[in-house]
Amino acid sequence: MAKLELKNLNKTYTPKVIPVKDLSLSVNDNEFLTLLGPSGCGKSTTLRMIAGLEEPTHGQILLGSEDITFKRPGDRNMAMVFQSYALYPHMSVYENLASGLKLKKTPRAEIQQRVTEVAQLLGLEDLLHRKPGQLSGGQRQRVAVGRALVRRAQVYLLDEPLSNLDALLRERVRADIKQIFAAQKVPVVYVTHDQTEAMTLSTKVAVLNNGYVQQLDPPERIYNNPANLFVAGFVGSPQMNLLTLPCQESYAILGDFKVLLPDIQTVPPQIVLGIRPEYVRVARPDDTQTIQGRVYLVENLGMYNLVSVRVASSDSEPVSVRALLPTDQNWSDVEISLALPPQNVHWFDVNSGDALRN
Amino acid sequence: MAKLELKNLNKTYTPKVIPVKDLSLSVNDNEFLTLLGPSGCGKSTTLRMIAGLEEPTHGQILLGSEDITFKRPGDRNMAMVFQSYALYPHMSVYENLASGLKLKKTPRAEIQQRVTEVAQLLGLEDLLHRKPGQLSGGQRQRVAVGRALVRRAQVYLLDEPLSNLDALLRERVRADIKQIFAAQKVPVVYVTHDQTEAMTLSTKVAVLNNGYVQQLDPPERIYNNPANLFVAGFVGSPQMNLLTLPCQESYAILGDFKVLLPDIQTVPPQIVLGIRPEYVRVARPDDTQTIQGRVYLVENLGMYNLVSVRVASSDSEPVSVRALLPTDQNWSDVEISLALPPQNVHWFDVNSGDALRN
Amino acid sequence: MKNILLWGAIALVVVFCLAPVMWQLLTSFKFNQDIAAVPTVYFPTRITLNHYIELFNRRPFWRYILNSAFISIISTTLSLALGAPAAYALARLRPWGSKAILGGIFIVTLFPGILVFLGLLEIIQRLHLGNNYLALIIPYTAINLPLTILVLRSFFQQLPKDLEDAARVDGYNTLQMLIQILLPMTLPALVTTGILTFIFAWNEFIFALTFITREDMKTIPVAAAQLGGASAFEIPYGPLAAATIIGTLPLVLLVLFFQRQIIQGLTAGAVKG
Amino acid sequence: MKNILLWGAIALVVVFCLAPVMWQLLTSFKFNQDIAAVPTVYFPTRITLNHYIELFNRRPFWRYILNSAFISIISTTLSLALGAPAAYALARLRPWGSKAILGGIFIVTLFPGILVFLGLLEIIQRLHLGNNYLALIIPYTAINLPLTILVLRSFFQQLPKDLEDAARVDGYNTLQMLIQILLPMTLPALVTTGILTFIFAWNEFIFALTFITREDMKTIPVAAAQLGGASAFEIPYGPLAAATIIGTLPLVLLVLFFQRQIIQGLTAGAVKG
Repeated sequence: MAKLELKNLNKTYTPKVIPVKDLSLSVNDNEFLTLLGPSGCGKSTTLRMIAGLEEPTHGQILLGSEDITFKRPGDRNMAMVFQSYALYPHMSVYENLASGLKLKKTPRAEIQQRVTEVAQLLGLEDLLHRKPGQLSGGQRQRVAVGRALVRRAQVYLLDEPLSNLDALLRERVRADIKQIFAAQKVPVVYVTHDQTEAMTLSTKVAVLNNGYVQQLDPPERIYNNPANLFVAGFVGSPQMNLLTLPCQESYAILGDFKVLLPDIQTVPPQIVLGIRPEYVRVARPDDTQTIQGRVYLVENLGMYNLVSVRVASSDSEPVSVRALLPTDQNWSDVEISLALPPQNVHWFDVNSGDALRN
Repeated sequence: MAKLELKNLNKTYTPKVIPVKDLSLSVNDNEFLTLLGPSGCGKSTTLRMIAGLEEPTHGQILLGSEDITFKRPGDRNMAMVFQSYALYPHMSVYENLASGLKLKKTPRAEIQQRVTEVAQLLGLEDLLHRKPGQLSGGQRQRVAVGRALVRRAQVYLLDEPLSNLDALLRERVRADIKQIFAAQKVPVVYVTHDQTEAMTLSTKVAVLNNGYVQQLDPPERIYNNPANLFVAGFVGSPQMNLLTLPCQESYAILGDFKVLLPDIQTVPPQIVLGIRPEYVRVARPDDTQTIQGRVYLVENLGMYNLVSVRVASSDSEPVSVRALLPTDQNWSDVEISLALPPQNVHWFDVNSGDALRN
Repeated sequence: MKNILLWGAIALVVVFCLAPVMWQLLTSFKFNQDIAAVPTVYFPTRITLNHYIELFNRRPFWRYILNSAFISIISTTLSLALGAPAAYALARLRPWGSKAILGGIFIVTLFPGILVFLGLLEIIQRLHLGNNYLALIIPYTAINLPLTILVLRSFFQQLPKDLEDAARVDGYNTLQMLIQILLPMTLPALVTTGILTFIFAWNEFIFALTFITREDMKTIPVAAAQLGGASAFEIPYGPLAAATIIGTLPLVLLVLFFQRQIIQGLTAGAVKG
Repeated sequence: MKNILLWGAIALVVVFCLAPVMWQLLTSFKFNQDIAAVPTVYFPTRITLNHYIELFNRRPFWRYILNSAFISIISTTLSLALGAPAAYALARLRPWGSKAILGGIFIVTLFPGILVFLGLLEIIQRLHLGNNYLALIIPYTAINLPLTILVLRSFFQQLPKDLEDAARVDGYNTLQMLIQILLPMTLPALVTTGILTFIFAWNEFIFALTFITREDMKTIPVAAAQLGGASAFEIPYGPLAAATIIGTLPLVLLVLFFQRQIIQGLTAGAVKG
């Protein structure tokens, strides 16, 4: 059991293609770290460097106190689950599970015992003699997880293992994966572009963009205290309202309304206001910070309606705000007054995109 | 402008492969009908029959009062957006948009004017001379929508047009599509496996499974009054709790607790209880219908925690219930008391799966 | 280390393949003394164009080139025109018998050309097709059809079905669809298989030698091989090499001209919507 | 209507391809009188095995078959052993020069075999390789390498890269990975290209005719074509047809034996994880 540490990792293919620029983080035993980001953010490259499938251009990878930066993948005692599952198509499920152990010259009886154990855990007992081609998507996914588990690795790496499953199955497998890997008590690194997976599974999320870590925090902090515009916009569904507004004295001008700026030293000419749709609510008489506008689009999300409101403005360019409102009322084309609770409003610098904290 | 009607459609490939068994529905002007279902439910085959790309084995397709069942696709004046976009790779965006009009011998000036109009609406003005290969996924999607719009068709057909976009883009394009097609004021038929798309876009949803319509209703009713177990389980995220419980007199037995059955004539030996996680809440003193249990899994969804609770039971087989609870408290491993508000509980017949209504 | 090994393998293979070609090219520019010299002169220090000039002076070499071109073009066109619809049918209709038909086509490629050829010889004689271009065009087409069908079929299978559906919804009829939508996308595959057929027809020797005896109807390979002429014991290496190069030049030009299509055709899955 | 047209096209092509083959098969069982009969007897009413019996009695036909088999097997093995690593390198390493190398390989296929052959003849003579199996094995290998590389490369490109990564994480070293993971998946492609090479080597005529003159080293096509023997004016159609059928039979058996792999190899994208 050991701690996995990445120090200033960089991967440069050509001077123009640098998927990972400078990345440092660490994962302890019992920690489930998710690398979250859009395609091309460097998350998969990072995972492949940890696995040893790519060599970093600069930087170090440490496991415990050992430098494993240039160790061969087979010697790292890490197990990986691939997005495509990458099951060996000509081997039965049993052989797929056993292949890694056989190579390590594990005694035959132990292989059998460990495979049986994992097969029981994942409900694969009846499939052991099938070929991967005869399995459904969900079953293949379990075999892929099983092939990793049977290795009893020091670190588990998972590369978007849920992306080929349909929505309902994904919800169920997500819960299973969380429980299974929590029981392993070793570092787990998980790669995904799906913010829901990242939020639900992880003890720690690293949001990546453009080769850099944008924020490394537990999921609650990622959601409630996004470090910058990118994180704020990427995490959360429906997406956070992000409005670029002009400032006047200590107010930001939102249509015909004013929103009090936080306590910052110099008031910039422009500022970005962020508020999640679920915190925008119909104004009550005692609300201080309210805006008015007309609903132009209602999207039924079942639990809520996602209501898009065009804020009343004497200005030429209209601003629109989205709010999650209850479904017990018909909102279409209604004139509405919304409250923006100050404690839920985030402020970001227009140029750097960084969150402004008072 | 006309009404599209399907009457007892059936498509039989072989006696064992019958993707569409018996399907009747109608779509009026200004209606946005979504065919929603898992893969293999017959939704795409239905759409292809409407477009004329497949011929039904039995049944009729009417447009207005005209029987178009065996009309050639090109003569139906319908426009279709394909999942893969299906843009002609060797033609520029302009030529892609214009191709349908050219075939109809539309005057050149009119083609130019209509293409320009659509390009403006979709923000494609600067891309007209590019080839599809040089466009991003989102741009291709817009060209595909544009190619349909430029036709000014009598019916628009859309086959999972959002499935190749990433999550954030999908949210935005979804809103655009809703507004654009609402402005066309003609019947729109949309196919998807994503229940969020179906809920947000449609005025009417047809949930399909196994070649039959399971429920045909507005989104609110689909969500709040699912007609059967399949619809209840398929629509809504997180998925509805569906628990098969034994009955005793007028109660269903949930672990060590009793839930009052609805007013049905004969009490069956078993019954399925359904309740959406968002309606399960922490019990208040005045709640009558409560259960107790221990939390074994907490999944952070940002806005909420999805908490899985193992209900206290003297029985061997534990029952688990999932609830959406606020994030302001740490729920892990807590002993908890939950309320199941009677007005939000659905009951289903164990054998037929149909909802029991009193 | 691994890369070095792999590159080594590539280099070996390339040399193995290219060596005879380079040898011919060098020989065609050598003086006769250098050709005959012992020890062998690998890279000549002085070059001459005499072999090429002789070729056109002594023989109607232009005529040979035209003959070859005519026969090759016609049989290429025929085998594409016959093979493409058959391949499309096999790829799209997926008939129950498609595997059987494929198998049959494959079996046909098994028969030794030289022996089937003797059967053909008989037919040619009965139909009095000797010294007729048809005597070459028909067998060349027949021999290339199986490969054409196999290659085009796998290309058609890669074309997304949605494109055809989109075209039909847009109002294209079958012919318009084939010509305006499918043909432009199939071009690389057609060009690639067409060029393979063309190369075969251009280079074929035995049929051309046997069925065509009139001097003014001979094709390049036959004409080149018969350069020896008067004395059978003294092989005219120089003119022979020059004829080889000239005979190959049109093919090289053809390939260079269509190189973009060929690379697309060779790179599977090049068609993206 | 459309279907009828397409099926018509397929039928036409099949007949066009199969007719000469069927003709040979029927002729090999006909009595000599029926073969010579005018008007032509298409379907014989009586059959004989005499032509086959004669073949083995008069000539060492078993020996020819063994010669052909030996040469074909060795050159097939060689071209796979050389071609597969090169194709793998081209497919996986995607070096900057890969297009250039592919182009070069393609250009090589342009050169007319018959003319390059004359260059080879010289080499063979200098190295005293006449009447040596190597004189056939080397050119057969060289001629088939380009196609082998092109076909295998496109197959390797289709193999999911993830499988190799998974194998490396599982602890396979490169050799184990190649043999235990990649080879079983590449089998269909290897078999298909191997069989194509084998067929070429088995059926090749000119090289075999020229480089091998010793009776006990001849290959099937040469032996069959030389059946005429004594009188050049009377073609022995019956024995010739019988020789054709016997010469082709091993290939047919080979294809039938490997048919599952061949169908997989011909059907692109057959490998699914």
